Amino acid sequence: MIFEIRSRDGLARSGILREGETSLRLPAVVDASSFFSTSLDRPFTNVPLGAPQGLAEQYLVAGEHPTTVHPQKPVPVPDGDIAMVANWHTALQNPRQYVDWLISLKTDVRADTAWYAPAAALPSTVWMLIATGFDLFDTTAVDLKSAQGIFCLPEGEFPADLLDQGVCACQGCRDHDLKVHNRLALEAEVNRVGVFLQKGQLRELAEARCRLNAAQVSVLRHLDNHYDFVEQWTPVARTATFKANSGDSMNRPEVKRYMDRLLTRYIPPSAEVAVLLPCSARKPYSRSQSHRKFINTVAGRAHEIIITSPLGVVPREIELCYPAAHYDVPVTGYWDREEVAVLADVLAKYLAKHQYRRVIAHLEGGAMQVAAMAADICGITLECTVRDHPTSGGSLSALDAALAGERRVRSDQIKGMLSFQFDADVDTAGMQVRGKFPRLSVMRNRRPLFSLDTTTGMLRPTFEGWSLIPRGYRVVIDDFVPQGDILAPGVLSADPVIREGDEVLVEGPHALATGRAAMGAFEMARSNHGVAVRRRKVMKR
Amino acid sequence: MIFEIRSRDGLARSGILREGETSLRLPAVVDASSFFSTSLDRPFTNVPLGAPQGLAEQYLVAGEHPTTVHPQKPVPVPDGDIAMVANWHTALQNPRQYVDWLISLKTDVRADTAWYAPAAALPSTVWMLIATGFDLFDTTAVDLKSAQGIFCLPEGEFPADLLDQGVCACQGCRDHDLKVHNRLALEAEVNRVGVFLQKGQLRELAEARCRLNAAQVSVLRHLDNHYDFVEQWTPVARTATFKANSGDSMNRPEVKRYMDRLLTRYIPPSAEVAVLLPCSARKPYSRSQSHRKFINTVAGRAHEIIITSPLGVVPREIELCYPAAHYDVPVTGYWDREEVAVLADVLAKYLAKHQYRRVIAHLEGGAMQVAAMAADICGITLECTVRDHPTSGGSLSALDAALAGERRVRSDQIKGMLSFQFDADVDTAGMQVRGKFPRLSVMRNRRPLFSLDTTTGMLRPTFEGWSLIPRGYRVVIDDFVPQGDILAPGVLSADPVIREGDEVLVEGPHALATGRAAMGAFEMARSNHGVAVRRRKVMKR
Amino acid sequence: MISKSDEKPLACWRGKDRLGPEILDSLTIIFKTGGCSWNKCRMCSYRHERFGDGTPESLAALVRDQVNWVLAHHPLETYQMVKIFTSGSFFDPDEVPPAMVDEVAATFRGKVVVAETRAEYVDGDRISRFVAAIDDGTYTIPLYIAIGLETTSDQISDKSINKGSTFARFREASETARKAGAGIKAYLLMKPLFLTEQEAIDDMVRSIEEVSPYADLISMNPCTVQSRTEVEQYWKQGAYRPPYLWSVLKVLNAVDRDVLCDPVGGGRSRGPHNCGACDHDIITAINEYALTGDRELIRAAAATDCACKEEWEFVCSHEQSHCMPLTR
Amino acid sequence: MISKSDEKPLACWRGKDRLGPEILDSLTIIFKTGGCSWNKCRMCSYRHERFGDGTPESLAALVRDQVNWVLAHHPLETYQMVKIFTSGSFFDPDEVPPAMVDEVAATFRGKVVVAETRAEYVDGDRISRFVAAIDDGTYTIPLYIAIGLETTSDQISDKSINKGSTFARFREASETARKAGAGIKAYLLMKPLFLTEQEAIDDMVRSIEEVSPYADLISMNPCTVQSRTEVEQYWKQGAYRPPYLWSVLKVLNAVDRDVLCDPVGGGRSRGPHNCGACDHDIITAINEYALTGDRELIRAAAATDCACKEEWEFVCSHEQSHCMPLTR
Repeated sequence: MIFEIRSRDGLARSGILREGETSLRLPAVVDASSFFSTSLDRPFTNVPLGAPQGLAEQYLVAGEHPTTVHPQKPVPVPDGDIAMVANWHTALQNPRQYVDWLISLKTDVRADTAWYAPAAALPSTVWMLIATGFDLFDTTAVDLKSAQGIFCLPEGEFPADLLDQGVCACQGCRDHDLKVHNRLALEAEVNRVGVFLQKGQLRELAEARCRLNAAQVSVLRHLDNHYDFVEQWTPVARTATFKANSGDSMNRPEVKRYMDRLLTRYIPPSAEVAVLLPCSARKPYSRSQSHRKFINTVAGRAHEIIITSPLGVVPREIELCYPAAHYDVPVTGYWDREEVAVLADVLAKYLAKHQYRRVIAHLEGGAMQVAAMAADICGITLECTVRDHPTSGGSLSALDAALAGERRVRSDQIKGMLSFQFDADVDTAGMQVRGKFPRLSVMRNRRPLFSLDTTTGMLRPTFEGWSLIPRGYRVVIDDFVPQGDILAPGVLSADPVIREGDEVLVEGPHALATGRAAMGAFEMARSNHGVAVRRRKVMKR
Repeated sequence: MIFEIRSRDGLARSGILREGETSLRLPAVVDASSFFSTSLDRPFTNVPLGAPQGLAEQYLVAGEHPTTVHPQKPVPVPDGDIAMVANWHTALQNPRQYVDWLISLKTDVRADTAWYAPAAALPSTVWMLIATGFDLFDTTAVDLKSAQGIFCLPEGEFPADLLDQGVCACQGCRDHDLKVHNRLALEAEVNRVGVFLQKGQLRELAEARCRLNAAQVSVLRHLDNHYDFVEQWTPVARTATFKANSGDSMNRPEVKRYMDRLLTRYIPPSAEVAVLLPCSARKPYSRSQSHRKFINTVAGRAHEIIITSPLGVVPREIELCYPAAHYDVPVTGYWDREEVAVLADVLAKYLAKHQYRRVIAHLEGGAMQVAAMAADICGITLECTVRDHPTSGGSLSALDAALAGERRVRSDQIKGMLSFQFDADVDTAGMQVRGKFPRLSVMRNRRPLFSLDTTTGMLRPTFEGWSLIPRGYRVVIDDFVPQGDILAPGVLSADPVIREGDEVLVEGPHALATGRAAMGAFEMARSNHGVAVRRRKVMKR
Repeated sequence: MISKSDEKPLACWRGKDRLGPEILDSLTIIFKTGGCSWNKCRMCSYRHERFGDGTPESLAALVRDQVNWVLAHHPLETYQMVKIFTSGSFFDPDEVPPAMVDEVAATFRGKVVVAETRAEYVDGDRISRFVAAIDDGTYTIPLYIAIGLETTSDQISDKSINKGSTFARFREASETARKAGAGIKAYLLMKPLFLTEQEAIDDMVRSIEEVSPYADLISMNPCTVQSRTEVEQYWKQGAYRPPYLWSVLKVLNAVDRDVLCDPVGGGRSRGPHNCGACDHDIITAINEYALTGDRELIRAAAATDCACKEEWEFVCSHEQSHCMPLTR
Repeated sequence: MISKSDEKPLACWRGKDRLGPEILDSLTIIFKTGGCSWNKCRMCSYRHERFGDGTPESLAALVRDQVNWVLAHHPLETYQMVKIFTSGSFFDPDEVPPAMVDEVAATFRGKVVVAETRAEYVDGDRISRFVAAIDDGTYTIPLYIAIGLETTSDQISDKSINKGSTFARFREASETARKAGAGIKAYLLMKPLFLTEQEAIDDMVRSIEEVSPYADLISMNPCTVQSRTEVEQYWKQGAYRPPYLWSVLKVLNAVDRDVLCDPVGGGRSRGPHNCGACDHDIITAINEYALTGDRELIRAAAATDCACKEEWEFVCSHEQSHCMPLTR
């Protein structure tokens, strides 16, 4: 069986499981006894997930298909086989172990293997299973609930009399057949999760679904705490809105990665004066009415830096970069203390790294608190220019007055974006930005270097563009000339920093190609199947 | 039409709408044109919700049924009529106004009126409508979505091709009929919300559902900020688990009320030493293994106070009181700064009000941070007795040693609970607690005074028990002897502090009765129908 | 001698207008004036446009400067029709000093003038005098008095527009103007506040029919959300939606008479719009119809299909006054 | 003279036990000893019970003191049967000094003694000597050697229990004991770790059949989760569930032979349990059966119905070794 992964969202995957002529869209629920025939009939083979390495090594059966994997025993899953995480249903109530075991398994098992979690899937749990990289499920758990007289919904388990309360319109409910209902509910939920997965909003769904189960909240939070692990699986950009609708949104790997790149990669323009500005509901900020006023008032006399939650600090140059142009938050006017402290920490680090002669805080409310706390931390003095409301005439006049006599900053959006995206310090002298914002392309001497993908905020380099980025984001292939997309087995090595969605340069002895990574470097190294890079242009050499 | 409210959860209600022989279980979706016949055919009568008072007064049609209510114009809804909040569908995108308008309307309109929100209900919005006190819906909004080719789910609106993706198992999906699917999805969601309402866990559902829509999160938060308003509608206790599964759980009115009563009502035993203890997953705490160790070690030599999230401070005496014995939280070990600051504030206020000679913090982690911050605020010094883990031998020995020589505290659970529940300072001398924990009853001279409702943690006074509570929690009736439950129109006045679930004393010139409030005082004063007090015992006088 | 002035009109642009079978080059001028005396219409953003210090002298100078600016920038020989708007009423003596009205008339003698005013300022003498001043015999009707009637329903006029006028007054004005030798152009407003889509359609169809005997030209303006208006406040709250272009087509199709229509802001969320996919083609058809009077264009546009048509049909049949707008 | 001692046994209690047709008053004693020499069974919590300083002298004194405590608290004339357990093997000379074994024998002369030991300590001489010491002719078989065989499957014994013994060794011990005049009581453990419910049932049915020729008494213990055991660790992780009481009934019903069974901890989550609703009645039936041998009680209990029976049937038919337990 080959698992062709078609789309990913974090650890979650969807795709086609193919064996000969038959194929199955994953994630899916199957009848295990018919799908696996008798190959799961393995009496006296139980080894709990928590069993120590010795027991696991002594008693785990090798050579059977599907292959049983275990956190304590790295089992190589043969190409074409499915990995079965036996007993995974017992992990659901142990959030810390769930995550530890998962990390151990996901690090060991080949990335393009389909994962089967037997007896674990209920309508209320399957979102978490899919979100943590499981693909194949059976009906055992729901059938058990039916035997127990329990009615299953994504919202949890209920007494069977819900069958008569009109909470579901399925065939089972109409026929008063609990077993049919429970199976249909599971299938519908798997497919519903699949829709969010394909939209790139599985995290949003997860932040909703988990609220009815404390253990699921804990799994989510523990996993977020393993940033180095989850970040590898997290795409570098998405086209979907990034909904930061709970306190947990702040701990998304995308947010931490943004902050990390801001602080370690981003190169600001040379400026002595910074002006801190509030965010706007409309993204990119500069298209909002308020920012048009700010931009007109600042008139280039300071480096514009937006203070926002949950990202913290968004310099104007990278306002198009994911997720700065993509996030949406509930607005109530209150920034909680956790939020303020986390964001102030980022701003303080930013201001410590990039020292401005003056920092003007044209802010109010929570953003002002953030700035004040950051100023405290790094011992600088803010100049405050907001009178009543940042966009009021008085405030704008004060801002204008504060900037009187300051020199124009040579803004360099391209340098900022390139540094953020590629960790490269590119000399942008002579580059020209063409097109109507935000549909920009960058030229030098009339030759195109970069174009902007407006949906993701990523710069796409041409070959000439790549020549300006000295290192990184390279995928090395063997001595062939790619005729189409570059497949995982064709990749000899890949810069470990590459994530799904990254712009990459494919390099081989006979060809160069530009393209976009369809999977992360981690996955390229651990896959025998699937597109590694969606090729854009190829050049023999 | 009479709306018999059967159960409540916050602003939400469920019950039976009765007209003559026909009845309808609310909340419900109806076909407006058949349900209301032509009575909604009112051309040229539109008055937007945001219209100023003048316009509303000039153009709102009076005397039609259902009665149109408007935030700017208090319209008396005749008994037997439905209140229609016209144009409410436009409120959904204006969270602040949603809440302001709602408060205005809910304060004006009689409490036992059924509320109709025309054209507002979608599977994704109806939870919020129900949770904010709407009862009756129509199919207009879903039918519009069908006309627009939009597929509706509780999770949001999607392209119609979801009809083929197995995300739902309803008749509409099987017949590829979008209109049927959308209507069934709405009905199922209404009934599903109804299940949570009746379980007393609508808030838990709300905290889940809202995460896919920033405006809904904002509504939830704005409403929580109007504590005085929502608290009136919030039952004083529930039998269901109180799931504190998101940051927003901390702002539930139940939590604020708990903190408020702790600080204003609760009377601790006379003690010079307080020991702050960690909470336990098992509730009540004293049934957990860890607390049995703490209790044995403390051996009565200090006042035991549990530090916990989200309640902050739970003195041992009120560990049975709602929601101290009812909450459940995800455990990760991390307490965020908002949590720590809010809880430290409560603890600081508690310690400022009740001054102990010594405060021993037998805590670790987040709870220790809370204690340390509170100690800072009120300028006291903590003694810390935890070595590695609170239940380790070393820690318990240190606690034991710290308490060496301290006098036994005369614990007084009944005084504590009575003060918390009834805001009364009762002399408990001579009272005896009988029964096996937590099935307690309180006697004096062999006569029963109070018994404990173990599911809610409420004390139920006998008539003799009531005689010890000098004031408050009285419901005044006219000169009849209640033959059964006391109905709302029979209530002359009620102590404004009474909430649903409260133990009350019914007083009339001819009778006394004990019972439990089935609605809050606010609602008793504004209802013509429904049970106000579920009578327990009655006594002529 | 015409002195160049920096005092520009609020706006001034060139265009083409149909007058009967002819297509004329036109100049539209919006003069800064003292401002509308009524100044209470819910959809009107011009009410913020008030100029001068309140003295007739300053107003006169203001208008004269603007006329001079027009003459300097738009040579008289390049257009045959002049459409004059102010923030209120051109014939309101408090807004435009009578001397300046005379001066404008003299300036544009020999052209067709369309001048906007509220009905109450249609005074027989004033109009006769203006007609006399501009009439050089080129046109049978050299002056059209444009009146924003908006609707023939006094009820809608009152509630939805707060127009402060009535259909009866319009009819009187029409009679007065015609007696004075002027024509009447009636402006109708499609879908003011507080109307369902269907009520708006019905209102326009009825208004066009009812106004026909009293108007030489009828122009229907689909409502657009202007800044700083009451309409805008409601629109921001989701309590107002401009008309669908389908509705505009439906009205134009439903009436027998030739109706001018310029869907200003068409296709945008603040203007008359459909779903965005079909808007462009429909607007093109309406604009072309406005110039050619070819009603087949309207019929064809109304017969095209689009995914949003079902939505519009649903809105027309299901939107009720107590609960609207159903869409944005 | 018997001196009173404060050294109590680990536990000591009175009860009634059936021996063939008779019901005897019994005294069960769990002696503190040097502790089990094997000490590796996954379900055993006694392995933490190790006393004395390791010298045979201290052990001897320890046991003697406990015997004295027993005599002081439980007059010999009040019971006919003595059931002796230690934390390991009563006949392990490293655990209980042989001199003390002799002393115990002398003390309980004339009674039926059941003494537990691992099979490897069943030494012909030792057993003969003990039998001789207690036998006063009252009982045909005055000593029963109780051996925790647990299962006749060496595979399960190894993996699920880590017993460190085999069925063959048990059979040898049985032969040795019988030759020495003692009877054999076989303890079987129902549902040790790593078995599905059905595997556990099958294991017990087979074990009872296979052990029958070698055992005079068979006692089946449904597994209970003891503190500080490997089983407890797995149980806390949800990786172990004690057997259903339905399963216990099924085994008792399935075998022809009389099997003793005391469902310790029955009805609790750590012991053999069903759903909580039916547990009490079933436990009562099993206990009564243990005393009366009336198999009809078991048949009747197994035939009762409860909402949880369908769950149990599902578990029996669907739980698979790679994925269990399905319930808690």
